[in-house]
Amino acid sequence: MTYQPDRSQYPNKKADGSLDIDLKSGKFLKLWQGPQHPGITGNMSVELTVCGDEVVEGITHVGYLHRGFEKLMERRTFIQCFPIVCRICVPEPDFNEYCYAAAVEELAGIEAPEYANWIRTLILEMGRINSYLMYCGGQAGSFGMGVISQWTTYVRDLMLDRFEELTGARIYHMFILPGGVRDRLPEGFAQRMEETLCEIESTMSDVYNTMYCNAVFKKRSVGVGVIDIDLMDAYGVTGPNARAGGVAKDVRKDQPYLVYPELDFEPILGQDSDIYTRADIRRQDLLQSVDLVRQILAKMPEDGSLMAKIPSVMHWKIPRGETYIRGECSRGEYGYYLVTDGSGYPRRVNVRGPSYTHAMALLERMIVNLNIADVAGLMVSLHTYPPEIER
Amino acid sequence: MADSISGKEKLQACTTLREILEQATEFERTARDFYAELAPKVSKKIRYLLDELVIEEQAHYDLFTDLADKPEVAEQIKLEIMTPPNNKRFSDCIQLPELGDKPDDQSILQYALGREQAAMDQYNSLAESAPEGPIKDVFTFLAQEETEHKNELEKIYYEVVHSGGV
Amino acid sequence: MSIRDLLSPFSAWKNILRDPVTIPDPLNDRPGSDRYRGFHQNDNEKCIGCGTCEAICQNGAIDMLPVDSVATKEGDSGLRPRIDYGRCCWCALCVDVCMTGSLTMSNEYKWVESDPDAFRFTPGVDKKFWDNSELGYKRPEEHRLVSPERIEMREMNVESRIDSFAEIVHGYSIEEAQLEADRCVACGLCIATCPTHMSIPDYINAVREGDYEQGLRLLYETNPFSNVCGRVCTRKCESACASRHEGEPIAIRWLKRHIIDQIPHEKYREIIGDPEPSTGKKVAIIGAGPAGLTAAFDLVRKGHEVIVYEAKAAAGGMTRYGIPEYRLPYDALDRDIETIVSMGVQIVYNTRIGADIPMQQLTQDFDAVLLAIGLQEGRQTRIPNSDHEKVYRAVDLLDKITAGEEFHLPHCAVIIGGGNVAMDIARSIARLQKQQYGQVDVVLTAMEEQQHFMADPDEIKEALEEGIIIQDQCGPQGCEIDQSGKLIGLKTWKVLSIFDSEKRFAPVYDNGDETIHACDTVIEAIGQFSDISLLGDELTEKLEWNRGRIQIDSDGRTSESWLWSAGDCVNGPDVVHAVADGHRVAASIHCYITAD
Amino acid sequence: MHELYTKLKQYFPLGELIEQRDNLAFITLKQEQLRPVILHLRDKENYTHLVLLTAVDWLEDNIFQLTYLLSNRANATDIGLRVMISRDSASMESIHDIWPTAATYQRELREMFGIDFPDSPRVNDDFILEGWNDIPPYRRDFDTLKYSEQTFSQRPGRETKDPAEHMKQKLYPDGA
Repeated sequence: MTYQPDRSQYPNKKADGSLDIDLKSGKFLKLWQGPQHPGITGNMSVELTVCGDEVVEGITHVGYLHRGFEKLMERRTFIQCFPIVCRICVPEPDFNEYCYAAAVEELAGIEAPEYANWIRTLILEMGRINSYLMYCGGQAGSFGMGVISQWTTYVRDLMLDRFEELTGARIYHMFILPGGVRDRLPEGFAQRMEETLCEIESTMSDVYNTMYCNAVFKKRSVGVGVIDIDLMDAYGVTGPNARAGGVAKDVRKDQPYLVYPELDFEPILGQDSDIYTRADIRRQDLLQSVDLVRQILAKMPEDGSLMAKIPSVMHWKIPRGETYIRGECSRGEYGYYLVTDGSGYPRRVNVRGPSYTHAMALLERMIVNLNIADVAGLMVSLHTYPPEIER
Repeated sequence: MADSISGKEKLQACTTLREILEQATEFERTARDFYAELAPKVSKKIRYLLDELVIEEQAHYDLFTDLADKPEVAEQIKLEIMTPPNNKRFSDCIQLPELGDKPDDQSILQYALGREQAAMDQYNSLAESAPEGPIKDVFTFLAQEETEHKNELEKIYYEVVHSGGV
Repeated sequence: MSIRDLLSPFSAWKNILRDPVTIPDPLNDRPGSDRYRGFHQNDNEKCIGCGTCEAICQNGAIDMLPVDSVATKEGDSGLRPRIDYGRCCWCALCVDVCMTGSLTMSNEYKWVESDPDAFRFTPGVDKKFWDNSELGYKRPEEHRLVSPERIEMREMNVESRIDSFAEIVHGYSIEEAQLEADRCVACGLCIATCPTHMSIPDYINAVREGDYEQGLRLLYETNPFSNVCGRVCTRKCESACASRHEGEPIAIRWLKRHIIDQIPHEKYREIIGDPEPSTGKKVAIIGAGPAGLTAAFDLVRKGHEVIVYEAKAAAGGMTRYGIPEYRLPYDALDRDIETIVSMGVQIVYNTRIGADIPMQQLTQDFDAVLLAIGLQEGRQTRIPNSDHEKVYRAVDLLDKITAGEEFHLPHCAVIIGGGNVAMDIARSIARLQKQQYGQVDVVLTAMEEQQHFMADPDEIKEALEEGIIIQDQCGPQGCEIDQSGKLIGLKTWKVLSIFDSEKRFAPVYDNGDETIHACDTVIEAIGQFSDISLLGDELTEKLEWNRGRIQIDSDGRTSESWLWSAGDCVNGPDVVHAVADGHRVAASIHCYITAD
Repeated sequence: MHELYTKLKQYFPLGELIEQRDNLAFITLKQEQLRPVILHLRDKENYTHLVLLTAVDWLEDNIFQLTYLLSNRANATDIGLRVMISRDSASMESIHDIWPTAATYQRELREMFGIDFPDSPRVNDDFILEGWNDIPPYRRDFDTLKYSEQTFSQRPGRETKDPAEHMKQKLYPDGA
């Protein structure tokens, strides 16, 4: 990186630590990026203050997707909450279903059957694949490579077909519910899944050639948007964002859930912690998930029980308690904090999406000193989904 | 049933269809009058049974009278006996009670059932002994009529006696 | 920067030869998957309009509305779900919870219509092209959101109950009752079927909430015989229960009993509340059975003075003198009666109207009279030799057992009848035999096939467990007597069929298939009737009758303006029906005596 | 987890310990103990990752429960620190200086529960809601159903019947 910005015009800090930005001085410009912008998955805007083509301050604004799910759930019975949790994250809804179901099961003292846990794991890995495919398209798009998203959208669509035949729906699967899962694998599912996985691998090989081995992409992503290792804890960084900096953390390994102990995989690590490394970690993660889906289909039992015996749902009460359930989604740690009070309704549900820290505090910290043109690339490289910030 | 023996003899003596039917009609009339006379004597609670029996016997009386008056009767009877009713003999009713002045509903029904049974048996045996021809047909027809009547009474008997089917 | 990084991206050009991957005609070439959650289907023959789909819908997308093609009847509200697809989120919880399995989803998702209101319709009633679609989401068999199995009732086992008259059923614990109450979806379909229209979902809710005082209050609103009905009710409600379609009905009777069991009897009075101030009107009730006492209870609560005349030494009617102690312990019955008496009802025992007090006197002394005399007399078969001294009526023997009177306990008894009274006497005799002779020897003969017995299936099961032999399809033909005049058996013929095509009685026998059931005693349990001699000839003649029963209007009033009739003597035997009757006549009597 | 609790107890007065799982426990703390316990856990016990910070409204007890969920990445265990504060003019010390990301949580809690965190950066800025002038909406006494009924219009033509009531009307209208 040879570019050295001229810092002479940068705002000074005031006594209270805030920046001394006088827009009337003509040195600064306010620029709104979003809420609709190709660099953002979902609706979110960043209020940029730029000096020349450099960002001196970026403030994240959310609120375009708030539906108050956490509050809505407080007046729904435990079973009635199940269909709405998936809406909290559109591209990867299944972690909501799993975390919610597991939290309810833990507080209600229910153990989901093993066969159901295999199917749950399968669905979560399928969801991770789809989320990464969406990311690849977005990351490429943020650097002007529109075709990549067309390819990944196609193979993602094939995976949606698999979701549809397994769960009965393409986007909001509503398949993992407290107690187990709704149904077993359809006839011939493994075969069709294998065809889809091959198609994904082939597409990812094309993506590798055109995006990852692309001088333009490398030029713009290598060494840009580096998350210093000491920010990892301060900002609660998790998932590929942390692993790209060498932090070997993966919930699937650290606090193994479902059937992950029976699957063979190692967390994928990087070192440079820049946009390129994060993109590459995700590509490898995707391929790892492809492998995990194959492992699951090979190792899972032929048949088994779908549902544990659950209380009659119309009057299901759960004793007072609280718990936190997490899973490793494509963006990092996804978790549900559930508090029950002995009634038939949750006392409090708090959804902890990784984007909450990645897109707010972390982004605002990292955006400073960035070139305007790289802002979109940085935002996508943090892989954030605004709905999980606002819920 | 004392009068049924003489009834049988009377009937055997008849030689024409008309005579047989007239004799049978006479039996129905006697029965009708018997029930009609008994009705005011029993409790109003069960009087309906006797009232119904009077109506039934009257209906038979009318039927037989009409038949006797019609020339095409023989043909009609032939048609009727093509489909004989099944005799669902409800045997706990054949013990004929002595009907006192204050019979209860069960006794009345048992009496009526017994009477129908006797009439049915009688016409049947007459039919058997009669030579092929219109006379035999008429006896068969009468036996059928009585069987049907008896079957109907048996239903009422069950509904009354097995009250609520406890 | 390697040369590869400059050349590699050009590999994208290979796609120039690739066929498009889009579906050319998605409206026709892209059906939903086999288990796709598409537009709903509803089998209206199966649907009972319980509204559980509406209750579980977290979007408020379902309304329950009457439709022309479906009539409201017992066990079917006549309502059907109408779905607003402006709200539906296709979660299929309605399908999962559906109590009959009538509601399913097709795999159809491509339906275009310019009128937005078209997307609010009643599946199965408003015909749609996907109505007969085989594909789409159907609830997998094991995926149940409401438990299909009832919580098992703990009972005395056969060994410990067969020589004892102790109550067989233990009753639910609080935990068991709440689990059973949780199975109730509170649709309320049962209320219409219950003769006295008890607020069943509400009192089940009280069990769920543990608010037993509220539960008791609700019970007493419609039924002052909850101790009795909580044990021996014919529970017609359970036959209308939504849960029975894909599982066992809610144990409504046991839940009622559970409420009763939780409240100390001394608190009943306080929970029920005081009667209204005295009106100065007087009502006489003949017969202290469930109908008479229910009416009495209602009338004293309204402030009227009520005197109940009872021919026997204790109140309860058939619930005391008919139903054996192991099904209904006397102390449970006593609690119901004590509560009624504590409200101010006066019962005059050992007083037979017609014999001890003439009917006329009642008409003079009271503003209204209620006849609730029940069905106390046993019907006889009157088969040959049935006038033998060792041929008994079941009701007479049950009466003796209750009253503690001596009678000759048969060594070997044959019962005629397949109803609950037959079971009661068979099981009572069996217990006494076990106690006195050490072994059970009871044969029960009935004309029906066993699966068509009038008796409660539980009774049959328990009777068989207790060693009673059931010989079904046996029509009694006569009692067998030896030369010395000793009863030695019952002769029966095999019954080929009992009813004709109109379901009327028309037994057909095989008289070649004859059985002699050896015994020393025959007990007839075929039916009962009421002894109306108390009315006297004049009143009997004055009253209007209807096929052997006093003619009454829908309020239970006879053709005499001051006389009402209620209970078994009007409806045939059924406790809860008698209670319902008691309420009905009480309301009518109250109207009449307060009219001026 | 019990071991850690015993150890902590030597330094700090602690409330009850609830061991939810082998790797998750909740400890109740006095408001003023939060900062020292957090610093101890972060610096001495390796609980370096703030998983989440949120509140639970115990309206009936007039209490807000603040839950600070801390994670030890090395041994993969979590501790939830529960601090009960009064609902009346609810206020809590900010921990943004310990974890900068806490500022976002605190800003949300300020908006949704009305809990103040003095000195937390931009704590009074609108977060998700814009121009909200009702009581903070995540408080239990905010009635979402009432709000939605007042704010949004219902689609006309909706009506429904209660099965039991309907059956009464059809089968026994006079109640008997």
